[in-house]
Amino acid sequence: MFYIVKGYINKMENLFPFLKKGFIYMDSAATSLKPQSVIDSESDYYKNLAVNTGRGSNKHNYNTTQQIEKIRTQVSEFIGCNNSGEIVFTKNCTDSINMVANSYVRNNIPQNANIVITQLEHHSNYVPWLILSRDLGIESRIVPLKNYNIDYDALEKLVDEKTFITSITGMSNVTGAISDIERVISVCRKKGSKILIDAAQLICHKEIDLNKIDPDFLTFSAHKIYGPFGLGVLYGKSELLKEFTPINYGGNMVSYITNKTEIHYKELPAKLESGTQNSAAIYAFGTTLDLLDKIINIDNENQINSLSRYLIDSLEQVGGITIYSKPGSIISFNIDGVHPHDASDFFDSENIILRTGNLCASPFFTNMEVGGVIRISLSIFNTRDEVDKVIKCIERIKEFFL
Amino acid sequence: MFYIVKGYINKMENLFPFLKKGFIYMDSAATSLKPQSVIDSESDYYKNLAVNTGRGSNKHNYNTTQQIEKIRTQVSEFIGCNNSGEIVFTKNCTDSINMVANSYVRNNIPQNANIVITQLEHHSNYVPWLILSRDLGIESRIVPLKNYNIDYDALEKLVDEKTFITSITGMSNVTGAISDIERVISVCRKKGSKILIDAAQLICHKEIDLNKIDPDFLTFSAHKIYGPFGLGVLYGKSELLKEFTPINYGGNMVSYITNKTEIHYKELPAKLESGTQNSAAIYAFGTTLDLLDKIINIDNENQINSLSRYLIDSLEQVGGITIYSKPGSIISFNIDGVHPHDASDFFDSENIILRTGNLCASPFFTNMEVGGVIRISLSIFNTRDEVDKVIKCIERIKEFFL
Amino acid sequence: MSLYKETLMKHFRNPEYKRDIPDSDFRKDGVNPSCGDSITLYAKCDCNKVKDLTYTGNGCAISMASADILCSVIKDAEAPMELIDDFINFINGEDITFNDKFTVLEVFKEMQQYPARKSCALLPWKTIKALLTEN
Amino acid sequence: MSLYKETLMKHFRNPEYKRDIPDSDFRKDGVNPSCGDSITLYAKCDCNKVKDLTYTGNGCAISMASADILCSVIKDAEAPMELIDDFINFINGEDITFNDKFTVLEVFKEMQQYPARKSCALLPWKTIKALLTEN
Ligand SMILES: Cc1ncc(COP(=O)(O)O)c(C=O)c1O
Ligand SMILES: Cc1ncc(COP(=O)(O)O)c(C=O)c1O
Repeated sequence: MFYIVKGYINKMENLFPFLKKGFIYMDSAATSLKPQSVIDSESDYYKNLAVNTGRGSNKHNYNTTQQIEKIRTQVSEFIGCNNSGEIVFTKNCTDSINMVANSYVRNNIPQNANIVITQLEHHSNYVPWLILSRDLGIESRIVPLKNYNIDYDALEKLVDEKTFITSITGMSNVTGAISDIERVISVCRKKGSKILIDAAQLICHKEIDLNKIDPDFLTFSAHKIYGPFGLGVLYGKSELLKEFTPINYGGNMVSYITNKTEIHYKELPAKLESGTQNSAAIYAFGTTLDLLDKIINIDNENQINSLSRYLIDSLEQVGGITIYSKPGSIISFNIDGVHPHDASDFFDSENIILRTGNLCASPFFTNMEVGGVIRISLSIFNTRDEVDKVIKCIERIKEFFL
Repeated sequence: MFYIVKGYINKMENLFPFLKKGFIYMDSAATSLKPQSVIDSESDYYKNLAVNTGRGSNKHNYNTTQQIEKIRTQVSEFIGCNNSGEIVFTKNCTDSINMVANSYVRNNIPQNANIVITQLEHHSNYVPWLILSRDLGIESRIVPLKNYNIDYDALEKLVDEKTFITSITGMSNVTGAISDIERVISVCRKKGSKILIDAAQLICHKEIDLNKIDPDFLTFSAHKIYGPFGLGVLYGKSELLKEFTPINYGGNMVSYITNKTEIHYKELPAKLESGTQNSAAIYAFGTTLDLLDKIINIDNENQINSLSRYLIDSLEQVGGITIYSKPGSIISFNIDGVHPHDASDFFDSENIILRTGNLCASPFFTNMEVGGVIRISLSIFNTRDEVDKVIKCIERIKEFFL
Repeated sequence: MSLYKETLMKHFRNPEYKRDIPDSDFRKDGVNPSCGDSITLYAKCDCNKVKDLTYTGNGCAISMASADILCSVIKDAEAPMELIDDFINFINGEDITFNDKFTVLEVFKEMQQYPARKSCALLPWKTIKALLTEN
Repeated sequence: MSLYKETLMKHFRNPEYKRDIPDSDFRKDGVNPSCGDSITLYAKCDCNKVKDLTYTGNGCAISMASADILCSVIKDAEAPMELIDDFINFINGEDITFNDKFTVLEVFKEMQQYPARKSCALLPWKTIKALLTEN
């Protein structure tokens, strides 16, 4: 597999060094492989910049902080937001969602309100809301599934004038289905519900332009879009971020304290970023965003989709397989009669890395015969040859078990 | 400056690549420089292991998770704790302290109790407790200073039978003073108060052996002890961790959910670690701990202390300088009549990186003439030659301003 | 796949003990936290010995076969708790040789190379251990 | 240090306006969030012009000199708000030339190379701006 930059053809292995290890990596939805330049960039931070940002009065520190703040702007531009003050750096997407739940909704939701989520959510966009509604004794409404996807008609009925927030995945990590965000947002706007888009999966597969779709909050992790671990993003409308009460207090977000007890906070977004920040990760994510412009771009989706169609066709030819996905980067399925974990060992023995189980999305499996799936998630480096190997392995599994 | 490993003499620059950039780095208390092998180790994770840990059923994922869990054991052994289940990985030391405040104290403290902190604390071990006591309407008691250090006699009076928790720094990031932990713990045990040690600074300068000192909680960040950004540690006694209610919910800490709403959590410590973990940082921190055994060890403290004595002697010779520290890795002072920020520009022009200001410890400055200090923090790579250059710079500053 | 031995697959495909005991003395549910697979054990006990043991549930070949084999061996055990502990240690990597009556358990030897699947093999054994400890 | 020009140091060492006005019309406190340094301005105003301005406070040479210079120029300004905005933009890097009466302000030109100290130079100016806007 090759990629082209400035007219030169390069091997994919040079872009993604893990590919040299001899695995077939089909688990990009869990975490994407990291490009060499992103890895190098994180090292460069430590070698050339080194300091912790946001605090010191010295020049090197100030300049480094400026560089990091430029990346905040880069992140905001990447999602079509024109105010970098609306970008909060967090630990991961889970942290971003919990921050909305605990710093905002918890303190602002009226007692007779309700919260709407869906049965398609990842635990990270599900459990925080269940806990919140239990703690406060308010109602949480779970939009059911229809053909393994969000039942939008049900959603339209469940979101009502009392709905404080609707929190919904932009793209399912189980089925890969991309949600009809426009429709959901328009329902929410009509009823006055705030709207959070969990873009953990979506961010890597669809251009997000906040000028066009206009949610109140949008969250994702760097590590699922060719960035480093240890960095999440929370986009929030500035008038809403102003209403946030921090949960974590300490360095970086406090400016100074007078008379031992009068606390003066920094401005947003620093006010929501407590303790020493992971500047090396932010720096590396800047390199990711550069790369996304140049090499890994939305055009690649076509390639992934065509490979996905090939995979689905092949699975259908094998037969006796239940497929939960439409063509796209994520294909989940079960080999009828074979437990996903048993299948897993066979993939292991062929050095195929994919995921089996409930995928941190167990509500999906409520009332289903099975409690898990086999998930293949494709990226730009995967090939037909690899898909053929997976199919062969599935045939072996069927032969063995059935 | 050299270091010796296996009989070979190496240049310090090869150990700490940032030293090649031509700065005099005297800000190790803010964040320590990262050794080459630690930087490489974080890259290696992405190149050779790549996956997110703790979830997948596949073999490579399982093996990688095992490696990460071994580092958890290594961390626990590093502080003399023999149960790795008592080590929770967090975002940073600030996050660790806030977790104790919000997941434990907030839900368990009786209404008529009080909390004891000191005026020597970093904002990170101060503001969370102020906020908590305000939210709950309970009393927070601030142990005053005496000669720029904790007034231990006052502390003995302030900790009483109603004190729920005493949270205290193990080593001041302003003065460098190492706290008399044994004394504080013995007072707390007598009165029945829980005790948290903020070891953010201490961890890098004194061996911590939980078999000898026995606090309830101990917190630190990897980045201040030659480790990467984006990783904090919380040690907590297992019977207390069991009482924690998580604040952040989502992936990694939830095992599965039945009937849409019955949430089954993973065991501790995973239950307190939500979302995709920063496995690359944990992996790199394992390399840090290896290195701490081999090269950077407690013996180096003697070298730092002797350099520190040299610095203090030199400052005293210059005259007109108020010094807040005793010999140790951190020396804070003011040039009488010169504002620390004005001094800062002169250090900048000599490429000396140090810190000026309130050092995120503004309670220290209450009722003082000055609102900040100049802080030099020394590490094993600093030299007498560098100290001489700093002193020359200080002489120039005095000449200019006075 | 060396893990899926013939004996093991036999117990999975043609289980002998996969049914409930309506008038059982004890019942116990077990769940595998890593995947949510669940099992229910039904036991008739007498003087610290397990007279009869069956199971129902839904899980992978390893856990189902392990349950079936557990049911087949436990009835003969003079000291069921010891046997259970031996098996748990065996799966966790200890070098244990089972006596003649229990050699079938050696079919799980390969498990030591598949640590990710240990919890599957152990599920029924941990569940019976919990059942016996509680009662 | 090219930042610390002679004029600037003169205003710092021998301030002309560092005192309060007991019967001032307006008073305003300002704080530099990056370091906690604080300043208090005392103003007498008349018909949108600042008749008299003084300050007290504790801060670095840059902020104190900036306050002293502010006090010295503001009294002559026909349109004080414009001058203030010009100065703020100047410090933030804009290419502004001040008219004859205000050339002293060019002593801060160097600030553009010391972005970390901008907030020091701006503190008194932001404080007077707040004072005028509020009143
Ligand atoms: C004494 C002390 N406590 C807590 C902290 C907070 O550490 P972090 O910013 O890594 O969370 C620091 C450092 O900033 C410190 O010096
Ligand atoms: C749809 C979805 N939401 C949220 C998350 C949580 O992301 P993270 O674990 O990086 O916080 C994930 C990935 O695990 C996901 O796929």
